Amino acid sequence: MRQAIAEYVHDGDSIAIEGFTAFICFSAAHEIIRQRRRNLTLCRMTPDLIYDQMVAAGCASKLVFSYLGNPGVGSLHCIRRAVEKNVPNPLELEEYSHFGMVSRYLAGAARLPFFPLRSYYSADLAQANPRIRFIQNPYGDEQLAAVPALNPDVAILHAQRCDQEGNTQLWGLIGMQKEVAFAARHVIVVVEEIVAEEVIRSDPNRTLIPHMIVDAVVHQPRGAHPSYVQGYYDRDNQFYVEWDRISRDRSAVENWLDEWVYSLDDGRAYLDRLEAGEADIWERLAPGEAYSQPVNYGIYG
Amino acid sequence: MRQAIAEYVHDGDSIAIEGFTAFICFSAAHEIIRQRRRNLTLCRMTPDLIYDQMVAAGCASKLVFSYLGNPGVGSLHCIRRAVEKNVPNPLELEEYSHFGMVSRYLAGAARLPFFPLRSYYSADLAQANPRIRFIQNPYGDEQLAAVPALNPDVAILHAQRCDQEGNTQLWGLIGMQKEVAFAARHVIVVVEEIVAEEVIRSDPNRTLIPHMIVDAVVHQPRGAHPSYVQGYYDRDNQFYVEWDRISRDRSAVENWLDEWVYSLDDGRAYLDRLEAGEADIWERLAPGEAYSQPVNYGIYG
Amino acid sequence: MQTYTPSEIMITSSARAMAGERVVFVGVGLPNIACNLARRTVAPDLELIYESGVFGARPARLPLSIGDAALFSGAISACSMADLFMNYLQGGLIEVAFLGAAQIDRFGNLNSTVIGDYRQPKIRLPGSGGACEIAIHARKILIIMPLSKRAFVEELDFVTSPGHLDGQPGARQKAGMPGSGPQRVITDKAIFDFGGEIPEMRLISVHPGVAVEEVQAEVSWPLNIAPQLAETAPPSAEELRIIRQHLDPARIYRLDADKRG
Amino acid sequence: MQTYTPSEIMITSSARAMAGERVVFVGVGLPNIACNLARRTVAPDLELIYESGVFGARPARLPLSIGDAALFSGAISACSMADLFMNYLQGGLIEVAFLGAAQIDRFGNLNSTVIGDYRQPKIRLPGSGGACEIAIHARKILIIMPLSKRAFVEELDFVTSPGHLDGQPGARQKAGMPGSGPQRVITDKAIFDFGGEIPEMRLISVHPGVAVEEVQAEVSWPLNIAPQLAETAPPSAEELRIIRQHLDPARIYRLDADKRG
Repeated sequence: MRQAIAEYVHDGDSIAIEGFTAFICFSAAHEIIRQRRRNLTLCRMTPDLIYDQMVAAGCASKLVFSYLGNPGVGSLHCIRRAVEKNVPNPLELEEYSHFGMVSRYLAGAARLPFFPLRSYYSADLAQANPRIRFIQNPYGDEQLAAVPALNPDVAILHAQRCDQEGNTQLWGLIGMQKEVAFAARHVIVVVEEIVAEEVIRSDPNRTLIPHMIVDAVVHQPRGAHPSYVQGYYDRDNQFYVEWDRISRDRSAVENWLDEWVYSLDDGRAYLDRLEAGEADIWERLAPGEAYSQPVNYGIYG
Repeated sequence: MRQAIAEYVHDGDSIAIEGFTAFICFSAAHEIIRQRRRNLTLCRMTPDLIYDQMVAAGCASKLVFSYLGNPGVGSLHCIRRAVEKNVPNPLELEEYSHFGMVSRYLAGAARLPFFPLRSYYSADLAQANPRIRFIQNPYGDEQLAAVPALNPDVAILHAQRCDQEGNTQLWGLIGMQKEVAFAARHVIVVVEEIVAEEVIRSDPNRTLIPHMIVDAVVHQPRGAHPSYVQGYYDRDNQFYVEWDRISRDRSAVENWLDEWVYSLDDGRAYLDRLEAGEADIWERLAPGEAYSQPVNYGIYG
Repeated sequence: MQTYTPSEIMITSSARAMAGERVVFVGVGLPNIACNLARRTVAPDLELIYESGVFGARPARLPLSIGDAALFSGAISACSMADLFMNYLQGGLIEVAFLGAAQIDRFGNLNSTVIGDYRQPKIRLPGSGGACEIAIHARKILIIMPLSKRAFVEELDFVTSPGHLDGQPGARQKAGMPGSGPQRVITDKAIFDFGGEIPEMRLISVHPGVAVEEVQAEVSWPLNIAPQLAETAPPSAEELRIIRQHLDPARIYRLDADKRG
Repeated sequence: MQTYTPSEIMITSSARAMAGERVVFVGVGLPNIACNLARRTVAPDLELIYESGVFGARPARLPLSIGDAALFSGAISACSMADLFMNYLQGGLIEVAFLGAAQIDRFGNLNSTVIGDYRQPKIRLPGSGGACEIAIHARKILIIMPLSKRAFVEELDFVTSPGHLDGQPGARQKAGMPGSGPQRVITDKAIFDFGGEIPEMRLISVHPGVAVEEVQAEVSWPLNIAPQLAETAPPSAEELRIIRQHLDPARIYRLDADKRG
């Protein structure tokens, strides 16, 4: 992870660590904080705790997003402090709806300059964000909204498994992971398991991110904690609730960052610290087993 | 099948029996021929043998397509006779490229009036087909092509399995089955197996066609013969080659239609006849077993 | 008659408003409980779709968020968010959806973006998420919000989700919106529809024990009151049993709502 | 030196033109064999992508069509055709692709749609399929066609797949096409590039035993001949061994092509 971040994430880059509620790669965010990147444009539909932490750490100068919340809990206090009070630094906002962000990633993946959608009629978002435009339907007299392609410099995507080459499979809440990967200039895939190519080949329809767009593969089990990975671990909701408390107070946030990010070497040290605080944390978050029924692809030849 | 076709396919309708090389629902086409539907607009990226037969039977007045060929074999002689010689009746052509047809289905599924693509620059297709238009990129000075949404009256889609409600899973060459289903006003799903809901629930990411858009479920094992269904049977390439011979001669085609369609009651009779001619046909086309490795969705709660 | 909390009557009123519906777009919290109640009572075929891309969920616990892992394990279908927004929502498959907001005006327009100026906000709220397109595309919108003068305002600070716009009949269609907009506003004190001559919020029902004046006190504009103002039917014993025993036994959402309400 | 057939030298010439390439968009027949040969010789990292949505295929037999079931079982990835055309092809991931056609002009524009008038064709050909966008988006195009005066024409009856348009340098970029267009035309008698002052077909190599006059006899315009005209290196023993023993032992495609050539 250290090497992948050092190589691909530079000051001033636009990055997307995506994953809607699930697959949120906190271990990559912590490494970026540790490497003290600055002036990043952070793209994410739901900034969630991960960008709240990065904004608090001073990594970001801009946020491109569609929903600012701690899902199921409340506000993102660090981002609100930046927006409402310029603390620790001013934060520019570029705001869309979810469908707008989805459309931006779709356009980015397909190398279309824009994507059309039926939205923003009479809503103030199009006034607030001049990058939302309107186009004429060439087959009728109505207007459609358009949003521009989003092609982040780097996408960091967490998943269940890939092979050595980076052919990546994920299941559960697949969200926009595929489109974000195709849209980005560089892709870092972080996985729970690196598996044999034969595992990938046994189910080619599940391969959502192909190796030819993957620049780096990082094996970082539990690297999405406190978010979840379907079939591997549950969301650590205690932390989501605790962050609501921590994040209200700037110095508490700074202490937290010292304790859980700056003073630790890497993702392994983070897990050690977690386990030192709660020996049975992985039992608490263990999901049990519910396996898909296999399908037959057949042998032809 | 008889009831589904009688209820949903009417003279003058536009229909899409899709499936790229795989999942081509010949049993539905034969039922439509048997019910002597007329003036249909037949939509398919690759008309293949299935529309060659329907055109020969006089069901169609128009073809919406992107590639006219017997894949890996040669020409579609019946369609060529209709286009070149108006036999058995004139056939209007509305022609796109594959990407154009894909884009039309995407727009249809998303209820967008059109879909933008980077294509048709300096190609004659845009002159030949005035429904291909050009639009201005609202973020730059380039032009993009646009194709209009395609929303067939009826889509007939073959798949491996669904549950009683019509929640449908498919794997292998998934092509455009999902988009066509969402684009159509009515959807008939034809499957190899109707399985318990629990089978579907064991792997929700594989459900591509949801029950709420399915109007009729038909259980018609081997109903895609002579095309193939991944993991169930192989393409009957002998027939693809034989059709090249039959279809060159109009009366041979009429005899074939009499023998294999009009004189038979239904898809079961077709299989009986196939098996009478070649007892071990299903052994010849049997694919063997190559199962996907199961994935764990976990139990949360 | 059993006693019940304000959030419980919001839940039962919302559930009843879904009688006969088949496809609902749902978030967590009260709407989720209301939908599950509707499925067990007035809308047995009701299908819950979450914007995280899942339907036919059979969660073994009350979901903590709309992306909860429990919604995916054992669901009927889990698709990408592109499919969800393009093919389900914009595709017109969503019959009814719930929205809430920080502010609402008399025409059912909603603000969940900022209090104050957009560039220099007093309070930065979450923003649209899926709300803007849900408001545009779902065939019917049900709004659940506790009644309060701070929320029921003359003019929104920001229009996040369009309702009936300026209240001109046909304004939504003219603007190109496929859905028919807000149908009900369900609060902890009363219920409103938009069924008058113009699509303006209209008081149709007050909850038992609530006076019209109490409602007016929490609304910034002069109330439009339906000719036949009703009293909301209270939660039935059966509804309360389902909510309390099955849908929210730990009182996660009801407690929360009651504190706010 | 071993004897070889015209289709075999087309295969080996095509394979060699792919030295060092990584991602090729491929159809069935000769291009498929050429790509598999390239992977075993000059392009070990070559990834074959089929428009049916599959890559990393490991077919247990020679595929009968680009949608053959054998391509899917055991492949690395199988995606929808929307993903294939939008994200792989239009997305710019395809480095090299093969095309053929019924007619080609001197600028590498291709016709696979009709002979005669579009509305009243003498011969109705298959049409574009994926060819139009492959020609626009793949970074490089290799064309495989047997040489014949009927095919190498002054003017196309229909432009299905744009090549170098009217031959003006920069015409493709001006028209908005991301790919650099045709790089080679590989025939059964000779090889052409487009490397002269203008992107016009230029004879760079004749196959062993073929005279320039024989080439000119099958081309409708006066040949542009490269200053250093080479003789095509014949298939090596190792290349022939791989083709004959591994890639097409049943001579399915070589026979067919030889009959046509």
